[in-house]
Amino acid sequence: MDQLSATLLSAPVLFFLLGGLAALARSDLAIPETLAKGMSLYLMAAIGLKGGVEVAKAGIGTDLIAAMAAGLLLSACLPFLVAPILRSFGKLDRVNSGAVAAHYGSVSVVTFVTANQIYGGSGFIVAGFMVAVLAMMETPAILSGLIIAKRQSGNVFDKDLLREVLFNGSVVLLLGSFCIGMIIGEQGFEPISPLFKAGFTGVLCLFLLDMGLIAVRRITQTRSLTMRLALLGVLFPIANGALGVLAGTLVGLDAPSVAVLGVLAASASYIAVPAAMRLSLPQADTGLYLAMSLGVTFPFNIVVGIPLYRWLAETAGGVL
Amino acid sequence: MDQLSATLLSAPVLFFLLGGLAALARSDLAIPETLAKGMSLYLMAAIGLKGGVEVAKAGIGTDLIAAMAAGLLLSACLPFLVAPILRSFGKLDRVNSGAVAAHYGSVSVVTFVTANQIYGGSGFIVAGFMVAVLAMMETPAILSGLIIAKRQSGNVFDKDLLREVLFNGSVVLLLGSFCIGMIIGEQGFEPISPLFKAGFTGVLCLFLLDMGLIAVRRITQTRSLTMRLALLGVLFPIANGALGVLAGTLVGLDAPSVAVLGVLAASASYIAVPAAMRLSLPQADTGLYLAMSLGVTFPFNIVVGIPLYRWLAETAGGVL
Amino acid sequence: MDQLSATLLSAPVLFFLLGGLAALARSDLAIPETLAKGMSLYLMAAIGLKGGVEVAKAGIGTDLIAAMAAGLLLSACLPFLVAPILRSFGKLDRVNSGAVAAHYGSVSVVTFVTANQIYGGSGFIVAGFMVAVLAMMETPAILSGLIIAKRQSGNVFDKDLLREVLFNGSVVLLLGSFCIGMIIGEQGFEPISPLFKAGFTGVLCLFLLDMGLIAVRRITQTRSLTMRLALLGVLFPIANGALGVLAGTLVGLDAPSVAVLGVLAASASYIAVPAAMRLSLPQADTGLYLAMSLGVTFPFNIVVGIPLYRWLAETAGGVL
Amino acid sequence: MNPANQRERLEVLVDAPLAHRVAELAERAGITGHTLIRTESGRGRNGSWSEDLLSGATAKYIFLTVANRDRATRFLELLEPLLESHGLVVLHSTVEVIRPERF
Amino acid sequence: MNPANQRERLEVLVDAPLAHRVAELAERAGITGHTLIRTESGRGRNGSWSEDLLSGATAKYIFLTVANRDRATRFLELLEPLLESHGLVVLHSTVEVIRPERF
Amino acid sequence: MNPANQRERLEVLVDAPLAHRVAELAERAGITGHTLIRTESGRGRNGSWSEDLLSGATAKYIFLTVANRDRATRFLELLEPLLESHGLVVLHSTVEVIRPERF
Ligand SMILES: Nc1ncnc2c1ncn2[C@@H]1O[C@H](COP(=O)(O)O)[C@@H](O)[C@H]1O
Ligand SMILES: Nc1ncnc2c1ncn2[C@@H]1O[C@H](COP(=O)(O)O)[C@@H](O)[C@H]1O
Ligand SMILES: Nc1ncnc2c1ncn2[C@@H]1O[C@H](COP(=O)(O)O)[C@@H](O)[C@H]1O
Ligand code: NA
Ligand code: NA
Ligand code: NA
Repeated sequence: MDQLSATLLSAPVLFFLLGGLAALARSDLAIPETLAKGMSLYLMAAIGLKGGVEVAKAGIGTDLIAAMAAGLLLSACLPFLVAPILRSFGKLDRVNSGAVAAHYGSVSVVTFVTANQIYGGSGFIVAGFMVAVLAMMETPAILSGLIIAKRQSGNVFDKDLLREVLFNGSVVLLLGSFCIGMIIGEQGFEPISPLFKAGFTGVLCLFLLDMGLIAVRRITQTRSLTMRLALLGVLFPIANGALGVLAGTLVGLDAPSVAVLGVLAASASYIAVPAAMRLSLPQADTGLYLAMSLGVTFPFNIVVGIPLYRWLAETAGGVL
Repeated sequence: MDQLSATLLSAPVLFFLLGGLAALARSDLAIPETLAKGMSLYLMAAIGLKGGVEVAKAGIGTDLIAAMAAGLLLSACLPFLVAPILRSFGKLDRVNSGAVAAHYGSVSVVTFVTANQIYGGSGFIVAGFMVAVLAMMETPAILSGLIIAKRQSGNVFDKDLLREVLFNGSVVLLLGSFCIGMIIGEQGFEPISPLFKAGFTGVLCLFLLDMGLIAVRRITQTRSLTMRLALLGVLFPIANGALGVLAGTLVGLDAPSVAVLGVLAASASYIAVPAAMRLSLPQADTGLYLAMSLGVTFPFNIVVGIPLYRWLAETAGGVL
Repeated sequence: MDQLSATLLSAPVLFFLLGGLAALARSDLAIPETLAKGMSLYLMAAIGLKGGVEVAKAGIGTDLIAAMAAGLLLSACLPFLVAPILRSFGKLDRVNSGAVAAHYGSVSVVTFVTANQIYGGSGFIVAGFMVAVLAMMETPAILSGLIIAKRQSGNVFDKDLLREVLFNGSVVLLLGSFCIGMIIGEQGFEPISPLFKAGFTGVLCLFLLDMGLIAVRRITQTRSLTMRLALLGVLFPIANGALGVLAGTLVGLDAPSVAVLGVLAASASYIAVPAAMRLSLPQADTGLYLAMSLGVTFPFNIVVGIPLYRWLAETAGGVL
Repeated sequence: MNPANQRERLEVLVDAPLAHRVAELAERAGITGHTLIRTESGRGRNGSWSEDLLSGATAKYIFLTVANRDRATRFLELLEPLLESHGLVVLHSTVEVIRPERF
Repeated sequence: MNPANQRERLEVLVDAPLAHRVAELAERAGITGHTLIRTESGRGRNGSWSEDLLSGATAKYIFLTVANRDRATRFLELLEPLLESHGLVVLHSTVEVIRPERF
Repeated sequence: MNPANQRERLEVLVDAPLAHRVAELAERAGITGHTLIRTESGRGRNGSWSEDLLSGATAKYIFLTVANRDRATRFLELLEPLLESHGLVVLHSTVEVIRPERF
């Protein structure tokens, strides 16, 4: 597969592998938390701006509406597909299966960004509006996960949580930057493009270096990641990614957007959802859901998933 | 007013508004303190270098001397104009009125930077030496504020304070970078211009995002900001800005420099002065002066003041 | 000496001097630790990538092998030359002389980077593979220092230490980025070059500003830096630098690489070695070795040493 | 020690996203002041954690408050239901304070 | 507990820019060591604060020092005048130390 | 205070690179939990230090652990040899805990 080696030999993925190897060798290499947080904010602002500027150029079409509807549906429904498998095959209790399921319904910003970068590098250009889809898919899964976890006890939602869901920092930043991008357009973007465009891939490299370190440490530090759950951490993205590709194809998106909808469906959150779960389901095992999302699914998607969903999208485009 | 909409639709101001809206919606969006500090240091180094390089090109003229004299006078005198109003209309005690007055005599680096950016974007180019004026205006107001606060008790100054006033971090960085810019000139600046020039507007956007968050949180968290004081937080910049414009016009600066002297006079410190007040007037109410300076005056200047002082400067230039 | 003034008037060195002056004036200027750490990681990744890309272009020759052998030898042997002088003339005990000697055998990444920058700016281009030599010289000196310190007591090494030596964070990052640079080559480097190449000199300026602050504060805060030891902090780099130049000339490197091997031999570690010493020789005086390495030797090398070792290399090249 | 100056010192180890809930309970118990102390990492029966700004899910703070006996007791009662579900660690001792009327 | 090993533990909550003044007073009282502990945020009668590197005006540290009774008493006397003006919170308890001659 | 709920509170000031060794000793003494607290700077007989991420050599943490008397005593015995060489400061007091069986 030519795609796979192109992915594996790109600078961002190589830095990710470097981080993973360093953590495996138990090196003391570490990137301060504050800087990782800063890079994550930067990536969200940059991707939001970029998407907004592109939409300002291309205009809003029916594609956007179709993609948003498909994304919302995926985010809200995937937890309900995933949770029963977590309970039966994964042997988790109700609370933990709800918490983990919420992660798989939601999305990973960096997986999205890396996919955009790798696809775009080989001329497979993703539409700008997919950033809005990314933002919309962040939080519906939180509500689904809580409904699963709390089916019996009455009060699923409190006001803290509602704020978390509606005004979650990453959603606000993504959508806000997207709107700013739409307002300023290409001309207004020019003075800020050296920071937000030229610097982008480099920052992504450093961020993925850190993610490599974090992913491996998550797995080695946790006590509750069983072989069964690790297996699900690989199977879920494949199944969800296929569903995402299917949904995207059915609503009539172009191949790159279909592939990215697959990436979004396949990816698991590690920013918005863990914090919300800590707040609303403090009994759930933090180590477990971070290990599955960051330690298993994230690396799988970065290394194998991104070329895979592209291949699925191109195949589905030919068949359907 | 065309100016106003040009200001409001520029990327830095839009990010500022985004931050404000996010804080109003009580979103958990937050930029780590350390990064805000880093961006603030970066902006000071960049603006200092840029000013120095320009002065190296243009040479030092009598303009610089005139502007410095006007700036020093404004910084030292404005607190004495402002303090009586804080006591009578604002109902503050002596200590708090001295502390707040010091903030209004001093200046805000980011208001200056944003004004430069917005003015420059529409071809209204500010002279490079105004950075030196900015640096000179940071600290005289501290002494004036302390004289007001401590009029009765003997010892106004101690050695900690004197060091704070003379070698305040932001003054050292601004003047130091300014001198480095003068030494290296345009040629020596070239290798560092990708970081300090190309990246500048983008960093300003992220910094203003944070300032929007901070400004709103300052207002909502404080307990001591009365309606009267909030009103003064809007009236002071208008009055001081007009005095700044008047002083600049009288000493014969060109219109953009006059406008920026207005911006400097109108702006209130949130870096050098608060730390000095905490040291020298620990009894004063930190929440109050930060709420007035960051929560009221800063947003007013960014959104309304910057076009206003330009308009005043252009009008005064025609009249006088 | 024209070289000296060219060095002194370059932006990075001017920022270093600014930091030093600010600390001497006891200004409160400070760069948060986290950001300094981030800049240090950035510089290592960037220099590693740059070296790797150059080696990908030029190919691996016998030069690389020769330089690596010379570097390893210097790193392992210099501590044994330095330690007896620290004991006799410097009046240190065995443990402290071992700890300090390890620092002088190892290397300073930023001295290397600054030398590259200054040499390169005047067309004296250093070969890319010297980054690999830099990485190789980081840790052998740690083992030598420990052998010196613990000659009597049996267990010199434990498993923590071995990991520290083999998988030290800075070694992993330097060598890892070097390999990534070799893999991606010039073409793959292009999308990340705005961050890692264009931004490089600017970040170096800010980092050296911080190093200037740290260097002076190290000297003024320590209680154990005697005049004798301070003198050694100047003599060691001269002697070690000369040995480095000699070794480089003997193994047949070109003049710029010889000069940089001199810089490496002359420089003293302030990242890999202090942490290792804290772990393995906790009885040694941390304040002392950091004061010598950061407070005395580092400034000497930046300001005087870099032009000196170039002059030595050019002279030796003519004589031998 | 002067018993009139003695107050209760309560330290609660709490997850960062939950800290403001603990503060609300303290306020409901009539306690006017508290200080959050930064931690770096830790280990317990549920494995080890360290500060993690990225997910924001694993940082913890030590919530420190000093109060008179009545308020402290009321606070502990309010905390009770959270102890198990939120994995809190609560430490209780006495300190002498200056200006005891403040606490 | 062995009373010969008992020393006074003083914790002073102090604004970051004033911490070195408290350290000077401790030194004047003959106390040779202290440790500053990081805080994140807090609330008191004067409203809430959180660390704020930008203005540098609202961060606080906990100044922790252990000393014998004489020095501790002298230190508290020296602190007295700052308590009101600087809004300090002072906590006082006893701890057992190892190698008590150091404190 | 209810003596059945009393446990030993141990605080060890330790250099950052050595913290995990102290944690290993605690574990060897049968102590299952600890929390590392962040410090900013300090001063002692060996001069002053402040957090220093660059060299990573001068940061310190406060290692806080609560344990029953037996485990605490064993832990202190295991720490003994490190006290001088590693420049540790150890503070020992008692606290009341909730759910004492955990400690
Ligand atoms: N004995 C202890 N002493 C100090 N901190 C503890 C102790 N036990 C638990 N902790 C802290 O409380 C957290 C949660 O504990 P646990 O619920 O046992 O996992 C741990 O990660 C530690 O930070
Ligand atoms: N009862 C308390 N317990 C712990 N910390 C307190 C308490 N009261 C006040 N503080 C801390 O001291 C600071 C100043 O208190 P105040 O002067 O009451 O505003 C607060 O912001 C808190 O961080
Ligand atoms: N009396 C004390 N109270 C609190 N912390 C102390 C005390 N003495 C020493 N320390 C801390 O322990 C560190 C090492 O102490 P020393 O070994 O005396 O240099 C100091 O830098 C302080 O952070
Ligand atoms: Na998903
Ligand atoms: Na002003
Ligand atoms: Na060396």
